[in-house]
Amino acid sequence: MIKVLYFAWVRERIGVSYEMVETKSETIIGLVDELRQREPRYEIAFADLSTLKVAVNQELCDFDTKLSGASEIAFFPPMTGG
Amino acid sequence: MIKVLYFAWVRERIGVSYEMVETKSETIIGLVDELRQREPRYEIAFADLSTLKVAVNQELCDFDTKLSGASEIAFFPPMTGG
Amino acid sequence: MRVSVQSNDFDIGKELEFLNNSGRNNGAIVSFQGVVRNNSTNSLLHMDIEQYPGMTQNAISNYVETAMERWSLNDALVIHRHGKLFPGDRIMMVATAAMHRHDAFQSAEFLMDYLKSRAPFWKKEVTKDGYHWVEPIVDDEKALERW
Amino acid sequence: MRVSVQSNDFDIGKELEFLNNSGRNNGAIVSFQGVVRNNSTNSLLHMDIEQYPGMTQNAISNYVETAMERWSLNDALVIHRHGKLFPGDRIMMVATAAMHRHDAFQSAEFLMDYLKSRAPFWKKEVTKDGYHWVEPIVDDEKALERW
Repeated sequence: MIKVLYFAWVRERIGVSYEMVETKSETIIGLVDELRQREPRYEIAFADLSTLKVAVNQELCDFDTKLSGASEIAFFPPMTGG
Repeated sequence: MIKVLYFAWVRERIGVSYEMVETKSETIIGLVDELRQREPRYEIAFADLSTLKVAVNQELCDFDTKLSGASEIAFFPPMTGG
Repeated sequence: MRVSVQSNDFDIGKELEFLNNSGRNNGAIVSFQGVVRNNSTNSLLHMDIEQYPGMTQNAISNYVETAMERWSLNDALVIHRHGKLFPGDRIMMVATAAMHRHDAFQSAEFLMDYLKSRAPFWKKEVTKDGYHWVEPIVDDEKALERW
Repeated sequence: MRVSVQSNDFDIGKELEFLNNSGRNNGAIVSFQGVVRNNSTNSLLHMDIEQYPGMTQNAISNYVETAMERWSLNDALVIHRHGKLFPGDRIMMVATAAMHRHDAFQSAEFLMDYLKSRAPFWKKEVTKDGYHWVEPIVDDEKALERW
């Protein structure tokens, strides 16, 4: 089980701020494809990955990063801090 | 009569912070040459013009600037503000 | 160094005083203060700043450590607020203390560029007609290229 | 804009508060604070800062006006002290307020570079063995070339 978090409009489109996910995927992009096939709200949230960022264990990474060792994954739009 | 001011080590070498000077020179460099011939303390203060700056009427300028219209001239080393 | 992610306001004067009195031979202290601007139609009611709580503190600390390694700094400070903020409110501050001004300026700009695009905060602008998430600015992403 | 040449200390927190509350739509406020550093042998008793009283205010005002024309600034402030200052004392501050951080940072750096080499101040360092006039730094003069 991996904890998956969503922030900003990703959280709004998916409707929860986090959830526990069981996955057989080996990479983040595989997990995204699994989620997309679950329900339309995921399909909508993950429609365009170029507008999204992802962090594994609270560190920014790429969508082709492997899931081994991942206990927490977060999806969110580009940051707008400062 | 022109008011001539000296700052920092120029003031210390010449021994006064300002004085009124009567000059026939047409340029600042001419005035400097006049002063140099007056007394050794001026010769020492003006020994190396590359280490000096000059302002006419409180604006920085070059040593070949004309004196017409000048009511106040100041000689000083490079500034070290900030 | 100190990094604080907080909802309450801060006193930039006290923070700068504290930084200057931290006992090093500071010659230059640079600060940046971000303030909530109104939008182009002056209709902003307030802003909501969302964060990723587990990640924010660590991510910012990493950028501050990078800055302290890359420039000759005596100390550095980042405070970033989250939650509901009104036009004119302080959002965040960065301060850097160094012997020389170049290090203080460069590191403060570096930290700002990274905080803008790499610290996990998201700004929502609320008006009477609804709200929208602030779009990232292309120039902010480009600004990272110079470091 | 405001330019003040003074012997007394200033409160950077109050100055930044005042700048931010000056009624414009500020998004970014950058400040620089110069502090009296000790010398390399830690023997500095105090510093004496001499100025050219008639010229200082006007010269600084001209540089501030140039900055306000060159960058998109809402406001700018320069305070520079003269007289006897001790290690750790604040010497001067620059603050710039703008909608965007790039303008605030660039103009503050510009003002600092000009204040260092073009504002009529001269620093004297006093130790128990005597005193010497601070030499201008070649890099400070070079720093002007980028503007």
